[in-house]
Amino acid sequence: MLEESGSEGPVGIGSGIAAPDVGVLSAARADTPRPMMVLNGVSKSFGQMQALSQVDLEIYAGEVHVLLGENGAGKSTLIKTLAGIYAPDAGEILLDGNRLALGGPSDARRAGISVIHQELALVPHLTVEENIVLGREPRFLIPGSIDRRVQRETARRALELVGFDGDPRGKVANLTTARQQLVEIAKALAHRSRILVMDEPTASISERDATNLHAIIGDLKRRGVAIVFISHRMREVFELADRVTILRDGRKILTTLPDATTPELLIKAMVGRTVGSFYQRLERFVAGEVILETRALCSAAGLVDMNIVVRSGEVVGLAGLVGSGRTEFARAVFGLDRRTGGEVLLHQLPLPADPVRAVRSGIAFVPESRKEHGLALTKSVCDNLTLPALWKIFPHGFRSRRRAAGVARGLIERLRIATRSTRQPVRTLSGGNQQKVVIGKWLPIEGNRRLIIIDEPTRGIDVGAKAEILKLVEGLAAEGCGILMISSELPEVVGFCDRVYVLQSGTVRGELSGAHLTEEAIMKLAVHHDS
Amino acid sequence: MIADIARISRLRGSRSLNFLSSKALGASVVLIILVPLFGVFAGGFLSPHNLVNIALQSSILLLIALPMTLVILTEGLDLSSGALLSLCGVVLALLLVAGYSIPVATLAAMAVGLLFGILNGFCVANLGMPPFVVTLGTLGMAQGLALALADGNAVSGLGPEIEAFSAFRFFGLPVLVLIAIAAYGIFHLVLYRTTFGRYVIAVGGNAEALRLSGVSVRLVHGAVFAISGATAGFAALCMIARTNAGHPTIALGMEFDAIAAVVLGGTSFERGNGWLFGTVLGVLAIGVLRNGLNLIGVDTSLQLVAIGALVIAVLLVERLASERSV
Amino acid sequence: MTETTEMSAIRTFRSDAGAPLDPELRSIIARFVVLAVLCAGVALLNENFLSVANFTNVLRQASLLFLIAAGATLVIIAGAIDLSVGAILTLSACVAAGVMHATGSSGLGIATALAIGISAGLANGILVAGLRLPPFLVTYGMLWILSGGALYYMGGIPITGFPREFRFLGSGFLLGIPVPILIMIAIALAGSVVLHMTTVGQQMVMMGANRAAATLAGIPVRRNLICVYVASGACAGLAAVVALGRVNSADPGMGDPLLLPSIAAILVGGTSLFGGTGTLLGTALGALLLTIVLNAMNLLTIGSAWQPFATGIVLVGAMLADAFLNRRRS
Amino acid sequence: QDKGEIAVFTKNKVDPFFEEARVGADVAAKGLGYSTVQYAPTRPNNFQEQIAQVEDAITRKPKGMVFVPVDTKGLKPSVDKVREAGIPIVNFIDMGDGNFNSYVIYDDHKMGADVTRILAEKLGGKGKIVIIEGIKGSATSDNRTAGAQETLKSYPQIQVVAVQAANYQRLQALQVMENLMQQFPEIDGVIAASDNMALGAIEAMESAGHSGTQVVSMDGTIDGVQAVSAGRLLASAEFSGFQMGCTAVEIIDRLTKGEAVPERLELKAEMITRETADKFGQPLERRTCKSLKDLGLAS
Ligand SMILES: Nc1ncnc2c1ncn2[C@@H]1O[C@H](COP(=O)(O)OP(=O)(O)OP(=O)(O)O)[C@@H](O)[C@H]1O
Ligand SMILES: Nc1ncnc2c1ncn2[C@@H]1O[C@H](COP(=O)(O)OP(=O)(O)OP(=O)(O)O)[C@@H](O)[C@H]1O
Ligand SMILES: O[C@@H]1[C@@H](O)[C@H](O)OC[C@H]1O
Ligand SMILES: [Mg+2]
Ligand SMILES: [Mg+2]
Repeated sequence: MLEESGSEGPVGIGSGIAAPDVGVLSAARADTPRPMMVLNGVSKSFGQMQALSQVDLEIYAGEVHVLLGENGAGKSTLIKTLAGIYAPDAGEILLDGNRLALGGPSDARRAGISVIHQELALVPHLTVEENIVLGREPRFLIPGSIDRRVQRETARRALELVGFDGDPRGKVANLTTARQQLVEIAKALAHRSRILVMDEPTASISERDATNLHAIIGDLKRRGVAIVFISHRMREVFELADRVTILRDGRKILTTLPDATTPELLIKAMVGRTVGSFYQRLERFVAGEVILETRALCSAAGLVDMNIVVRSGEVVGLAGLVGSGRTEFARAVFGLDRRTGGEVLLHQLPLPADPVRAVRSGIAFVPESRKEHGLALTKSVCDNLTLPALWKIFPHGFRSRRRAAGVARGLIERLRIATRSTRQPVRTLSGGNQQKVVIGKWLPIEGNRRLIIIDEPTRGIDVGAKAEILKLVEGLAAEGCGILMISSELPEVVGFCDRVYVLQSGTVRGELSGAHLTEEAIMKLAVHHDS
Repeated sequence: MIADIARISRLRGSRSLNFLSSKALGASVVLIILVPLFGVFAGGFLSPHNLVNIALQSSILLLIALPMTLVILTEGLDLSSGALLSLCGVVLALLLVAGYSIPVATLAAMAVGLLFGILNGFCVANLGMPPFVVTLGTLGMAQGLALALADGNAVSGLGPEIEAFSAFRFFGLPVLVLIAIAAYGIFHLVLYRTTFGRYVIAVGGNAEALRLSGVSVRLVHGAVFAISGATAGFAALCMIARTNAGHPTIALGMEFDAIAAVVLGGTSFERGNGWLFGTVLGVLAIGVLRNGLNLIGVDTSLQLVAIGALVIAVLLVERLASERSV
Repeated sequence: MTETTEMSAIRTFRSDAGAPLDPELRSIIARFVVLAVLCAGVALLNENFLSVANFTNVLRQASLLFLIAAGATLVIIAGAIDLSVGAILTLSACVAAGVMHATGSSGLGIATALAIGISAGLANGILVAGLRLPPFLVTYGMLWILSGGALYYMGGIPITGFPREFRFLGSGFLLGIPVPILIMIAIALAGSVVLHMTTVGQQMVMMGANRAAATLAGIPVRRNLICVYVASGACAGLAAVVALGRVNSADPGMGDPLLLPSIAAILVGGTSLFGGTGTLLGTALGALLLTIVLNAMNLLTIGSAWQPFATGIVLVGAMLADAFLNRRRS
Repeated sequence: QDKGEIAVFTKNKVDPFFEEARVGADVAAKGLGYSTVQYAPTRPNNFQEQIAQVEDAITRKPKGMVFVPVDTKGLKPSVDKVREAGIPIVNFIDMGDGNFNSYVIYDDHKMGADVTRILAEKLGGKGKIVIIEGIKGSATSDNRTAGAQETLKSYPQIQVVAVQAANYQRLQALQVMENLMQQFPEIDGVIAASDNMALGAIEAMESAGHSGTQVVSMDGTIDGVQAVSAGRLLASAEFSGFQMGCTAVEIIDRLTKGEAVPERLELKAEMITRETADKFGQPLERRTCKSLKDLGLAS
């Protein structure tokens, strides 16, 4: 299935890369004699999942230290350990040579560590100002009361740094995602931190905002702040990084200087094998008859005049920035959001806005958020795997546990879902296996001209699972299904889709295929030029 | 629990905007419609005497509804507050009869309320039990204790101080109304001017964000229940001032009126979205409705129907106003 | 690393033999144990407790509580709540009594009670599922409306004295067993079959566990929600028939005191207010537990003032025990 | 002729007893040329609501108020307000504190004593009995029970095996009785503080096929009287809400005319036994008010 690049373990790969390991301080940083922070053999596990094992890391004042790694490599876990959110199982953290005991996030803050987490950590019904000082409210006379003048001043200064142009006294709930991200950054900057950790801060903001952020980072660097930065954007990594550390499967593979390596080498170290045609489809199929067609579809959630066609055997991508309306399109087709205009045709017939009808007519919908929309976490693998197909498996309405378990067992074997029994609660599965359940539950509904909508199929899952899932999707296309794939990972979109619609502000900005289908072309269509 | 029911009834992720949720729509609509209506049809409704009446009748409910607002903001629910008020009233009355002074007896009553509140808070915050279940259980316990302590009887013969206290007026406003106004002021300050209040809003809105900011979410959860209990203890003083006796069942069911008032006032069971002054409007809406129907002389059975219909009608209006997706 | 753990996990997956007990089964067993301990304790204190007559008695009292709670259990499992069951019982009983008084027909009386229960449930269902209003407040509002309706209908005077064959359902015996107990068994069986052996039951459980996921899986969530509310109303209507037959009188205050105990029975029975887990057998055990506590208090002539206290303790105790059990397991 | 309005306050709308009282007040008011407005709390026996209703009713400026307090104690502040507003107020059924213009009552203590005596005699002065109380703390229940217990002192061979409250509710009385029968297989007599509860207890015994237990109670409701005629209930005592309603209204009428009224009017409770039962328990619509003169209480 996956071509292994010859080397076996992580160590082998690390040594197979022709880049100097500068994990131990080298002459490259002679001006900063002592690391500000040192991690020694930090390990952390969640149940049987070893998220970090024996990680050593050094962070210097005034450097941008980029952490790279595939999804699930342990980057977020590492910084949550730094932030005092997780207590490491083993190892120690030293700050200025002194052992740091982090009892909780507030200890980390007191030590001068600020973190921008991967998930937005803002409170929707508090104002921008209030969010910025959350947890560190300036005291007014007596403990517990808030000095709102100082609060305003603090917020103003922080917002200025990030170039926020909105109303600092408006509720955060009323801001766009990009602006919320700026607030999040301002929140971390508001307090004079010595170490600023940013977990994928640029994942969901426009190029312009990202450039802005890079300028801010440069500024902080000059003032001696150490910055730990996580990103999947290679170009950004090379622009920003003073040093790069690669994590894989919870282990530190190496630390290197950007000048001493190339993106290809970094990716190889991250993934543990030559990537080659990783995202590439094995075969392309001839597109058959039209399965789905929307005509000027508008929805209450903000879609305007969406025209999209999906044919049998075709993988059609929907690309766009966060908030561009990709998920909303899927929801409108499936009948979850109220349609306010236009029509949806499935096999040339109008499809009413009703999820029950949608499923019975052969549409499968794999939502982007597994935990919220995809799985009943407390219920078993079997219960989840048989849910959408209950009516198919038990046409007479009577359920037999044996039969259900049989179907589930078949799917578990077919998809290689790692579970101990069909009765294990899905809550206890790993993310990739959970994702397999979310997709696998649609398989018992057979029929070869189905429409399969997959929203962010590979978000947050590990390499092996990712490949398996994409292979599964490809198999469905081979059977003649029409696939509508929403993905934020551009390489995946470019490598995997036959045709891509690019959305912006709830409408289609362009359609790309063949040689025109490149990451650059997508980005060009996706970004707002006015904002 | 409600929060969870509310949670599952909304499909959209937390990202979706709530731009149409106008503040306290329900209570405002009720007041805007009812006040003129009663003004015309219920003789004496707008007389100063009757307005003071409404304020007086609403004062104790407000004392229960204010902390209930905090509890609901944190996606909780306190079903025990009515029974707690009754229990604290019995305790207070027994102490007064035994010759203790009003302040001492009140503090003792508040301590009892606080104790129960801490029990509620501990079970919810530390053991992760659903608030509905916990407070339903403590409701039973408090009510049983009240009945047992009072031996089913009202505790009376509280002495002249309490009468003097309840007769106190300032600019024509009865002492209970003054207390209610002061209580609103305090809760307003706590909710909007202190870190604690801010954390209350944050817990409901995004508990994870608060946790990441280094604040103990458990403590906030526990504290709102503790406040609710202690306030019920204090409300017992007002109740005693009004009834001149400690009744073991006097406030039974009042928690439901309080919940209704909070929700009418625009605080929703989701995401820390609330407005404290809306609770005042909600309490007034209920007070005005009951008062007006009494003035008109509407039969009890129809009053019941009217209140139920009002709750459902307000929900409908709000649903229509916030309709975004099917 | 991930790869290897998955492989080994797959290797261990062969069959479900040795898999952990169903959490629901575990909770039922736990409740049986508690019940046994409680019974043994009371029996030590009072020799009359373990008599067949007293047990019949307890079961008969528990059956009324169970009937009110049975449908509401389904509602909670499906992820909503029904606070109106007591009021539905009241209105059904009152109107049915009125109809029987006017016509003398038991059949019409039963039909009326069930019809009112079903219509009230339908109204709840439409408001909650159709219009997507919050269940807690909707059913609370309905509680007021229905009890107001009952008061209005009765005009302050109870209706007493029903036909013999009607009363059979509440106070009769069949094969030496009180009829309400048989009705309880029948409903518990029928409900359990629906819940555990049909696809609709499975859908209800799953929509309770995650309503969004169920909707996205094409489960007719709204239809099912309406169904559970109708079931809840119907059960309350049936409970009204039994209650009428037992006390031989209808008054507009009869359902009120039953609401909180019935919810307590559901919760003590191990049904989670978060939805997605629960059983009717659990509710029956919960009703039995609460009834036994009150029965024991009567037998030991402990003052009735302590009854709410005992109910509260049982409720919080059951939840605490569950919390600790779950904590230990994870 | 319309002489104005009289406000009538009762404890709830679920207990038939208060319906009698309301109808009595209505009938008397109509006869005297008044209209009535009825108040009962939406939550049965909710004192707080009743206080609010009194306050609200003052705004309507009625000619008078007749009043069954939910709770006998702690009414003083409310009654003071009524008096301040110059509205005459008469208490009936349950004694209450406060400066009411007048009270219309039966002697609950004596009723309890009298029915108990009938029971004790019937049992031949010995046996095991249980007492079922109403709402603990209500004057009616407490005084009736006290009367019963006092009388029993003179029957040393009668043993009270249990005293349990059933809150004047039929279903509760039924379940209490079911449980007590388990504990005490031989119960010779039951004293219930109201007919409603007595009927619940009888229902329990009849369904258990248990016969031979004698039951006495108080109120003389329509059901109760029927049960006495049928021999299911040994005796009851007349505690006529209807007549108290009538009398209370008549007193208001006198007060508005400025006539003097006695501060305390006690009606005489007659015993209802199988022999006398026909005189009692007429349907409400056929009842007529006895005036104070008819009762021999006024000139
Ligand atoms: N709270 C948790 N409980 C259990 N497992 C966890 C938890 N947090 C993380 N993990 C697991 O630990 C591993 C590392 O996760 P982490 O979030 O650190 O990855 P990451 O490198 O940040 O990935 P991404 O690029 O997707 O953000 C993953 O397999 C994840 O499933
Ligand atoms: N925080 C927000 N504030 C205002 N509008 C929002 C917000 N989030 C989403 N929207 C609106 O919802 C629509 C699309 O939202 P959504 O983010 O789900 O799209 P998407 O392309 O699926 O993004 P994602 O990459 O997260 O899947 C847009 O019209 C956008 O205006
Ligand atoms: O039965 C009556 C009871 O219901 C009422 O509360 O008080 C008087 C009693 O006689
Ligand atoms: Mg991460
Ligand atoms: Mg999306």
